[in-house]
Formats: sequence, C-alpha cells, structure tokens
Amino acid sequence: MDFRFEDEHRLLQETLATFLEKEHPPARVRALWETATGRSRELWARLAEIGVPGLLVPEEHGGLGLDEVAMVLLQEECGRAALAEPVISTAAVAAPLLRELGGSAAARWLPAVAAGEAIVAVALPGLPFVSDLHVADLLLFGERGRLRAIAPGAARATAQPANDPSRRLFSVEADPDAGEELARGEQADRLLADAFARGALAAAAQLVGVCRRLLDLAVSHASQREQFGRPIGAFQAVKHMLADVAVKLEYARPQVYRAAWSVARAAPLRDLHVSMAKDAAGQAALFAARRALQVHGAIGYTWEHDLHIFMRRAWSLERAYGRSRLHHDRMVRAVMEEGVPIGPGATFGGESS
Amino acid sequence: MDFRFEDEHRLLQETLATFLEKEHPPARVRALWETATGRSRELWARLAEIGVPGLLVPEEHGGLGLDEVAMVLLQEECGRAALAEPVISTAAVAAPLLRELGGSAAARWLPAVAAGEAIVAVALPGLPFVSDLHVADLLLFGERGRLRAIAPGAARATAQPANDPSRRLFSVEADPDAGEELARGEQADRLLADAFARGALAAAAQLVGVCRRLLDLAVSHASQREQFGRPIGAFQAVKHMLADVAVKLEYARPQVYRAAWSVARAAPLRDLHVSMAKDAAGQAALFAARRALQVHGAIGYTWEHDLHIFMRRAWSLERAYGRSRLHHDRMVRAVMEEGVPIGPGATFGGESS
Amino acid sequence: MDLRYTDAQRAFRAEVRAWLEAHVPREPLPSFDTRDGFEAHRQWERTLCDGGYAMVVWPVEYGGRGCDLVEWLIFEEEYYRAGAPRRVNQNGIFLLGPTIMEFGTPEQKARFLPPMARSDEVWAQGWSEPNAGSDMANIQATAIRDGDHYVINGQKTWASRGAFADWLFGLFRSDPGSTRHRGLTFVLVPLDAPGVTVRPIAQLDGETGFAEVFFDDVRVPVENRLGPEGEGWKVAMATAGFERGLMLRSPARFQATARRLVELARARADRVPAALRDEVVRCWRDAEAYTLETYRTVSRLLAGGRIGAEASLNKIFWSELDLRMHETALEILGDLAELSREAPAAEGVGEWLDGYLFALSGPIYAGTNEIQRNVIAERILGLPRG
Amino acid sequence: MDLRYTDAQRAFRAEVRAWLEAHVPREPLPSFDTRDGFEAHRQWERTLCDGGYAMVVWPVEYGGRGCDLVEWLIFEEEYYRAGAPRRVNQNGIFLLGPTIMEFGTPEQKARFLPPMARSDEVWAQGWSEPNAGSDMANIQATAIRDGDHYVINGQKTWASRGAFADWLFGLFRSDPGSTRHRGLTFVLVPLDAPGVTVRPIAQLDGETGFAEVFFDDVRVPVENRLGPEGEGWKVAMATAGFERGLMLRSPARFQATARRLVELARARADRVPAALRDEVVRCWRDAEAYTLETYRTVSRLLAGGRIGAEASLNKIFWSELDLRMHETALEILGDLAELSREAPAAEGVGEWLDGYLFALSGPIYAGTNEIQRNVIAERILGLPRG
Repeated sequence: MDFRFEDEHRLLQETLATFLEKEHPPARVRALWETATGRSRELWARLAEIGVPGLLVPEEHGGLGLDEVAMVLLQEECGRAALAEPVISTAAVAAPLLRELGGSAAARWLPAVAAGEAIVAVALPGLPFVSDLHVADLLLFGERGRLRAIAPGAARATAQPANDPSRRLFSVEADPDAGEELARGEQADRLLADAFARGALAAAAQLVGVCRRLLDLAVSHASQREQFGRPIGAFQAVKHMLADVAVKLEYARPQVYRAAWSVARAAPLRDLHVSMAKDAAGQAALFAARRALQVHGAIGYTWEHDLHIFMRRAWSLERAYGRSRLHHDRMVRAVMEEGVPIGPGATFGGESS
Repeated sequence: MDFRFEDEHRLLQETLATFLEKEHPPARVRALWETATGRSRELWARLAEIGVPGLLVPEEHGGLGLDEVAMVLLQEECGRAALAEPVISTAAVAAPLLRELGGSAAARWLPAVAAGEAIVAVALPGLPFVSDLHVADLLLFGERGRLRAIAPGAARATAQPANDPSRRLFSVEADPDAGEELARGEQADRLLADAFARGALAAAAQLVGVCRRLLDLAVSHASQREQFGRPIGAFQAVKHMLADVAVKLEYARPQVYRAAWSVARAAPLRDLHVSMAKDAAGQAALFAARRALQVHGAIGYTWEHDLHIFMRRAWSLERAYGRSRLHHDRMVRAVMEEGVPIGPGATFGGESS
Repeated sequence: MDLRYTDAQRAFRAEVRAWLEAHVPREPLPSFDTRDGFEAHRQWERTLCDGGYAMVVWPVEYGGRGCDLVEWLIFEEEYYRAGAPRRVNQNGIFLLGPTIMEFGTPEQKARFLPPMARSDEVWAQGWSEPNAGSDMANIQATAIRDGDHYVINGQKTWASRGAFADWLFGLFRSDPGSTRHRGLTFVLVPLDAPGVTVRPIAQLDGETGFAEVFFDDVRVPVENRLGPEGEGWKVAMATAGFERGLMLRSPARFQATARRLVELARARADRVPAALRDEVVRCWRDAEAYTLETYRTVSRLLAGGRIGAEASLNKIFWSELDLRMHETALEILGDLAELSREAPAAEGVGEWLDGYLFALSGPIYAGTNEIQRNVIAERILGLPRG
Repeated sequence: MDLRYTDAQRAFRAEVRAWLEAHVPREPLPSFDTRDGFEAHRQWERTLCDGGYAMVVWPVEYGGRGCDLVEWLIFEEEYYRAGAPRRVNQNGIFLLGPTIMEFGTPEQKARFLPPMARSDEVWAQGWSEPNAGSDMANIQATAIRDGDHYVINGQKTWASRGAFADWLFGLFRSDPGSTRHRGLTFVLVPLDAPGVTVRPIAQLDGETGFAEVFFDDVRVPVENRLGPEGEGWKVAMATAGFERGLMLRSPARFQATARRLVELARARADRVPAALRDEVVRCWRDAEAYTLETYRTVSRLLAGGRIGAEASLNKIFWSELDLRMHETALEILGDLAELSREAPAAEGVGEWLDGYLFALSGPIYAGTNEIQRNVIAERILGLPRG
C-alpha cells in the first residue's frame, strides 16, 4: 500500500510543467484563440518529444508504455497551463483504445500518435460533441454496440462554438456504412465504456490542475492588491474564502489518483472511482473559479486579465466527458441501488467487507 | 398597499414582549423543564390578561376579535422568549377552528379559551404527534374527512419525550365512536387544512422570534468575549457569519407577514404562502442556531449556557406543523405542476398575470 | 396592513401595460454596449419620456409624473413583463437624479434633470479608481479649485456606460492634503471636455459596458459641483445608498428571471433531476421574498422612513439570488451550457450564459458582498469595528 | 503507486478481525461519561492491552506491537467495523503518548507509557482556560518552580475525560513575567494531588465528558515536566498536531457513520426525497475521500514526511462531513428527529441525535474551524498575516 508516485513519473511531470511554463504562458493561449484551428502542430510535436501523446502507447509502437497513473500527473499540468491541444482525446482516450483493439488499426496509427504526427478525435455514445475534429487525422466513431474508424472528412460535422475559445466542438453524424468497423457488440461497448472512463479521468486530472492555477492566481492577487492600507489577503474574509478552496482541492486529488490506479489495473469498480474523481474535481474547480473571481474583484471581470482563461477552462472541463451530475448519478446508482460496499477493505476494491 | 402593522397590533406586541422579558427569562424556562407538566396555569392566566389565547376569539365570546396579522406579531415574541405554553395549539389553531365551527362548540369553549381557563389540544391528520395533551381540557381530533371533540382522558395517548424539554408530545389514538362529531367530509377537510395552515403560520412566526433571539445572543457574546486581545466580533469571520444570519432573517420576515395576511383574508393561495413562510423561517432559524453555536464556541456547548434553549426550540419548531421538506414539497407542486403565476400582480394574489 | 392594490393602482397598471404593449420594440434592440445599440436605447428613452414614463416617480416639472413608490414598483413589474429594453441611462435616472434632487441647487435641477429624463444626456458613474475599489475612500483623482473652475486630473475606472456616455459624475479630491473621506468633492464632468480620454474596458462577456476615463487638466465650472466642497463623501453615500437599494434592483427584474427559470424547468420537467427542480423552486421563492421585502421597504419609505445600512442586506440577497438562478439554468441546460450563443445547437443557452456572466459581477460591483457584510455586522448588528 | 494491501497486511486484518469478534462485548458499554461506564471502559482497555491491541503502533516495550501506520489504519477499520467501545484513554494513547515518545526522557517513557497502554492511568487534557480558547497562547494558570517541585495555581476548562481521569497534562505559565507563547511549560499533574478540584461540565447532550479543573498550590515534582522549562508551546504544538491530524480522527470512524447513513437511506428508499439521497451519496463519497487522503498522508509519513499545517485541512473536512452526515440522517428521520432517545416512537433516532450533538462540537474543539482556516491561508497558501 503506497500512494506515492514513482520518481520517474514525477520527473516526467516536472519536465512537462517546466516546458509549459516557458512555452505556454497565458499569452500563448490568447494567441492561439486568434488562429483558425486554435491548435499548433509545432506545439504538439514538442509535446511528443516529451512523450505526452505516446505515454500510453506501447514501447513497440514507439510510445512510453506507461499507464494512467503517470497520465494523470501530466494531465494535471496540461490543465494548469490551460493547454488546448488534444491531450485528452488523442493521448488519454484514443491511444489506449487503439492499443486495446490491437491488430492493424493499432499498428497503423499508434506509431504516428506517439510521434506527434497523427491526431485522433473520438466520438462516444452519450456525449453530444466531438472535440478537435477539425485537426484530426482519424475519427474513432463510437455508437452503442459499434466502433468504427472514419476519415474525418467522411463524417458530417457542424462546428459548435464553445464559450471557452480554446474548445473546438463539433456535432458529428456518420452514414451507417462509412469507415471501417473495428469492434461491435459487447466488445465495442466495453471498449467505449473504458474510453469514456479514461476521458473523464483525464478531464478530472486537468480540472485539478485548473483548480490549482485558479487558487494560485487568487493567492497571488490577494497578496499584492492593497485596499484599506494592506493586502486584501490579510483580511479574514479573503483568507477563509481561499482556505475553503484549498480543502476542496486537497480532497479531490486522492480521488483522481485512486481512479487512475483503478483504471490502470482495470479494477472492477473503476467506473465508479472515475465518477467520484470527475465529480469531485469538477466541483472543486467550479468552486475555485467562483472564489477566485470574487477575490479578484472587478479586475478579474476583464478580458485582459488572465483569470477568465482558467475560469472558462473550469466551466468547460466540468462539462466535458460527462458533467458532474451524470457522474453523481452513477454514484447514486452504485451506492443506493447496487449497494457497493464501504469501509474495511473495500476502499481499494478486491477485498471482502 | 401597505405592509406596516397597525399601531394597535404593535402596542400589543410590545406589551407581550415586556411581560415575557420580565416574567419569562431563560431561568423560568429551565424551572418549567423540571416540573411535571412543563406548563404553568398561572402564566397562562397572565397571558390571557394580555389577550393572547383570546386574540382570535370573537369579541362576543370574550376575545379580542383580531386576526392572524396581529397573531404573528405575538407569536414572534413567544418564540423569542422560548415560551412553552400552548399558544400555537390553543390560541392560533383551536380558537379559530372553534370559531369557524360556530354553534354550541364555539359557545361552550371559546369564552373559556379567551379567559385562559381552557386549554385545547389539536390532532391533525398527517402530523404524528399532539402537543400539550397532558394539560388539555379538550382534544379536537381531526382525521381525513372527520373532526371530533374528545375529552382528553378518553383518547389513548402515549407520551413521546422530545429533544426539547419544553415540548410535550403524545401519539394519540381514539376509538371510532369516541367523542362528539363536529364536522365531516369536505367541510372537515377544509377546516383541518386551515387549522394546519394556522399552526404552520404560528410556528413560522415563532421561528422568526427564535432566530432573532439566537442572533441577539451571538451578537452579544461576540461583542464581549475577547480572544487575541479584542472582542471576537471584531474579526471578519465572525462578522460575516452573523451578517448572513441577518440576511436570512430579514427575508423570512415579510414572507411570514404576507402569509398572515393571506390566511386572515382566506386568500386562494394561502396554503402556498404559509408553506413559503414556514420553510423560510425554519431554515433561517436552523441556520441561526448553527452559526450562533459556532460563534459561542465551547461555552455554547454547555448545559448551563442559555443558548441551547433556543437552539432546541429552533430544531423542534422547524419540525412542528410540517417540517421544511413538507412545505418545500408543497411549493414544488404549486410551482412546477400547478404553474402558480409569478410576477406582475400575482405576488399578492387576486390579480391576473 | 393592507396588501391590496387600490383601484387607482390597478388602473395605473392597466394603463402602463397598454402603453408598453403598444410601444415596446418588437425586436430586441442591439446591446447598448455598442455605438448603434447605445443610440437605439437613447431613442427608446425618448419614446418613454414622450409617453411620460421616463421616470414615473419624478416630479412632473423634471419630466416625471409624480408617482409614489408603489406605482413605481407596478411600473417596473409591467416594464419587465413587457420585455422592454434595459435603461441605458440608469446611472442618471436611478442614481444621480435622486442625488441632484436631494443635494442640487434649483439651477442644477433645472439644468440637469430634464435632459437626463430624455436621455439627451446619458451619464457614466466615476467612483472607482485603480487603487480605490472596495476601499472607495482611497480616491486620488483631484479637482483643484482655480477661480470659477475646478481643474481635474487623474483616472477613474469601471465607469459604467463610460464608453458612449455624455457626462460622468464622481468624487474627486479637492483638498490635496486630505486623506480618506475628507476633502472630497462631488463633481459633474462633460466627457467631451478637452483633456478627457475614454478607454473602453473589454469584460468577460466581450462587452465594453465599462471604461477607464483619464483626466488631464480638465476644466469644469464650479457650477458643476454637487453639494458643498469637501462634502462629496456624504453626497456619494446617498447615491450609493440608492444604488444598492431600491431603484436599480427592482424586484421585477428577478421575478422575470425566476419566471423564465421556472418555464425552462417545466419545459424539461422529465429530464430535470429532483435536486435541480428543488433549487428552481427555491429561486422562485426567493424572488418572491425579494419582492415582498421591497414592498415592505416601500411602505416604510412612504411613511417617512429612509433606507440606511439595510440596503446591504438587499445587495447580498439579490446578487446571490441572481447568480443562483443563472447557475441553475445552466445546470438544467446541461451539456449545451458549454456552447456559446453562436453555436447552432445552443437553443436558449445564449441569454442564460450572457446573464450568468453579468450575474457574476453582482457580488463584486456596487460594493463587494464582503464589504456589505461588514456594513451589516457593524451598522445593523452593532458588532465592534475590526 | 501500489494501492494493494500486502499479504502480511491482509493477514493482520484477518487476525484483528478474529480477535475482535471473540472479545468485543456483546452489549454496548454504558457511557464513559458515567462512573460505572468509565470503569467498564477502563476494563475493556485492559482486555485490549492483554490481547496486544492497546496501541498497535507503539513499540513492544511500552505495550504496543510495533505496527506501521498502514496496519494502524487497518486496525482502526476493523475496530469500527466490530462496533468496539470508544477509547476512554484517547487523550493518553493518541495525544500524550506520541508526545512523550518524542519529548520524554527514558525514565518518563518507562514511567508513563506502560500504565497508559493498560489504562491504569487515564488522562485528561488541560489546554483551555476561561480566557484561552481559540487564543490558546493566552494561558494564565501558573507552574512556578520551587526547588524540586512546580507549584501550580489557576484553572483549566474543557478538560476532556476530566471528570474521572487519573492524570491531566497541559500547559502552564512557568515564567510569571512572560506573555503569549513564551514562558510556558508542559506539565503532567496527578488529579488526586492535594489542591486539585474537579468540577464536571454538563454539555448540550447532558453528558459530562468535560470538566473544569482548579489548582490551588498543587505541588508536582520537576520530573513531571515534559520537555524543557519554558518550551511548553513547542511540545504542545506537536501534541495538537497529533490531535488535529491522524490518530484521533481515523477514517474508519467516518466510514462507519457513512455506512450507517447509507443503510438508513436504503431502508427508507421509497420515502427519501431525491435531494436527500443525493446528499447521502455525497457524504459517502466524502468519507471515501477522507480515507484516501489519510492513506496518502500515511504513505508520505512512512517515507519520512511529517504532518504540518495540512492537519488543518483535515480538521475542516472531517468536522464538516461529520456534521453533514448527522444532519442528513436527522432529515431522513423526519418528524421522528424531534424525539429524544427515550420516546417509544424514537426508532433509531437516539444514536443519530447523540451523534449530532457530538458532531456539533467538531467545528469548535481542537481549534475552531475559523482558526484552522487562518492556518491554511497563512501557512499553506502563504497569505499575509492579518
């Protein structure tokens, strides 16, 4: 029983954090808002050098062959930097989905994913929008009982501009005979359920990062901004507002890490653990956004201040891969209807209560 | 359109407030806890002199012949003083119920009620307990479609000790042929619904009074208790905790007053208005109890400090005559299912939207 | 207590309703934070003024119709019911107007009120400065007396409607050696005066309803001073009281939002989780409570009372309610709430999202809710100062 | 990261479970806030000690079994699962014991730890004084050196278990000219010493778990001082850290409550409104989160980390969770929640009501949650001091 991350994973996280701090400040986020795609192939290639898109790609296909435990640390940093690149869809969802499928699809696409040369968009049943279709080289198109590989140009896509200018969303339909079928029936459903879990997990981890950033911004502002002759952070009202954010962040985190472990080990309760993590992280980030804005006051309400970059990211990620309510409802089913055990030995699954 | 109370009603309120402050301090509440009945016939007689039990009794029967608008002001003071006497059941519920019935029941009981010589307990359908049966001279026993007058001794009563030592509760059953039938069918149901509304209204008004008292106690403690070299009320955390209580209290109040007006005028939406008032006042009082305890700290957690007298009263009255949830559900039905109008002209009923 | 409208009040409601039905533009006007929208709103204000509805509580001589506050509440209810345009000159008619009526000279009343009522002159407010936000007494912009003029220097920020307004009112330090609340003077400044530079501020929602205003040796005549020199704080406090209080946050606004929220939830009744439905009903209830509390306040005012620190109770209540209503609506809209107004799938999301972004500013402007809680604690509850 | 129990840990769990099943009293013991109950609990502690389970993380020589903290968490989980009695000597074994191990002399360890493990000596804590609550540094009770003794005078309050305990530990001012954190000394005082008067305090729930303790020229030998003279604050901070942190609030306690809450809600599934059901699930989730966070902390401690200011995060989380769980249960019980334990109709209300009254003290004791928020803001987030 050890909750600490491997040194190797921490090192990777630090590498990414350093890179993003230097190469991806808020000014870069704004600059990308103004571009047609909102994405940068050059940035994506540099992320591939660090190993982000290939993290879950087996070594034989040129990836790092690591698991979701390492992935959540990287996603946390992506959230913290409000990175818009398709690290959730391509790196956290599509790569392991192709890996699980194996065969020719894996052999054809995984090396390109790991090399940063291919971007893969994913459509999952139950989710209304597909992100990043406009820059994708492949669309994995999931429906109930069916999974297909479709060329992005062969799908009927409608752009759905989002409130967060970094998000590029599309509603997508496909002709019944378009593309190539990769799986069907129960196998497809299980693959798609795991894909949803991985997406929700990655979004949860990003939300933890967004929450950290919002808290940092608020602390920094409160330490500098003076009113009534002292920094506003010296006032109890401001202190207590931010202390509550710290509590929510602290308790969202281990839920995300435990969910990562459960997904990586394909634990029987992994879907439940992911839902707990997504709900907790989403709520923490929304709460942080609200409080950070209040601490900033009017200046946080301006377009030129960076705060709203991270507020918008909190709002959008809380909704991505199932909003809190959906994940909450999954918890309700598990606890109230299925009677999932709690307590002695049950927390980490696998033992009797 | 005038939301102010008549001077005459305000005067009556002040008279009662002065009397209770002098004759009914917390020490008196504690002394009554130790008595067998928890009630004082002498106190009741003095309240009758002020006019409390006879407030709603027509002048021809020796009462003041006033309405619920005056009644809520008096109930507020009773709540503020944590008075245990049966001012809700006898004065606010039984008296107008007998008045509506008229005839021999009214003629027989109302003069004694107004004189402070008779106490009337009321059993209402849907409410599990009857209060004050042990000191009652008459039990008005309501069931769906039926209302009877029963001698208290003729009912099968089981004492149900309450968490608030002032509350004396009983579960009560009666043989089908016991007592005298006063009303049946739809008439009985409407009378009983109005009785319930009057009880809930009076409880809401008492809760406003309890809330005021809890706030006063907390303000007074926070102004005196020093820590870190100054009164704790000088700390923003304490200030803001109590400011929020003041907001809830301020906005519960007009709802109670509007409900009183609606009941007094038998307005079509009176049940809804009462439910809004009861829910708002109950939630305000619970909130006040929680915050007042936190401001008091450990001293508020002792039996010897008076705070818990009023906390218990908040807890018990929030549950009496339908707890918040029940009243909330009535609002849900009205708004979501029945589509009660909101806005222009609808607030006070009687006008089209 | 008598919670019935009089026959005259009912008649007034019917009259207002009929007039609005006949005059409110069929299509919503463009946002008044654009040049065109601003002028369209100004035009609407003239229509209102011609109808006698610019500011019903003002005396007839200044463009009003001498109504009492109950009639004003009725007017507001009907105004929101009709979905009429937002009031582009709200800083003028709701804030500065009442202040001029209290503190202005007869000449000032005659000079400023009628063009205000017609929105021939639209007003921006100039309270905040970069270092005077919650700490409003930390004002540094100066208005130094020079003969018959004041010479104004410095900067104001968050001047609402500042981008297109004609005039600005605000506090300036007239005694350069003074600190805090002392030595401030309330001055009215034409924004086309030489030396004034207006820079719009882009907000969260992309709109530019606010502006920074820079003053570089701007000369205004002494007649533009409201109240005595050095007494500006007192004048401003009266204005801020109006702002937090009654005029600007009429219950009709929140009732209108609550009504739309209930409609949204009822239209999706089969998909709205019970917990959200509960919250919708709580919002509806609180909008009612706000209305009742306002009528209660109005009753008190009609009997000679004044609004004091209790305006802070209202500020907290309406700003939190407004935010909750919009949050609840976005929750009901679910996945769609991620979209922007332009998205083809964004049915109805746009106005709730715009409203949410606006509501987010509620707990911040006109004195943050933290400042309001201090006021409540110290001035209503009597707790010791910090 | 490896979130699996080792085979040894599984075996330990099985062993603890079997032992508890064989030894936990079938009938609940009377409250340890009564004389009889206190002695019954003391007897139970001896049974635990004989089984080797008094304090599994202590070294064997002091009556423990040298377990690590993961095993301690497992022990706690099984202990709550078995519904075993509350630990009457928790002030000793969870708070003072670890402090003695860190600051005590070898003689003090040998003298105090074994009888503590057997509860032959049960401990009360003496932090608070009438004017030193949240402001713990405002201590006025004195312990003045007089040769080989300290002479103690003054008053302590809120001494938990004070009514029947054998010993008290606490902070006393040994330098009468000192103020605040300086000049304090940590002293262990036998409560049967001449000059000690104990007055039980009746709480909200009618129990007397706390006491006021008065000292009138009480003489204790210098050997009863823990740590250096005048360094008591540092020693006490370590103790308070233990208190807020790991030992006293093991996740098993909140998981047990969450389990009972879920059972209550499931048993009444048809009558529980959706909003309450949602809240039940949130409580369950937060109890899990608290467990996970504790395991994470334990991983850090086993790798050589220490608990610092983050104990304040835990304090806020568990105390608010505990309160919410009890409030939710009472909401589910509905009208019955008004009854007292003795009422014939009060099915199951009693323990939830008792638990609620106890939970109400959570945000107050061991440093109010307001103090904890200050600590988080200043020591974790680095915000400026007030």
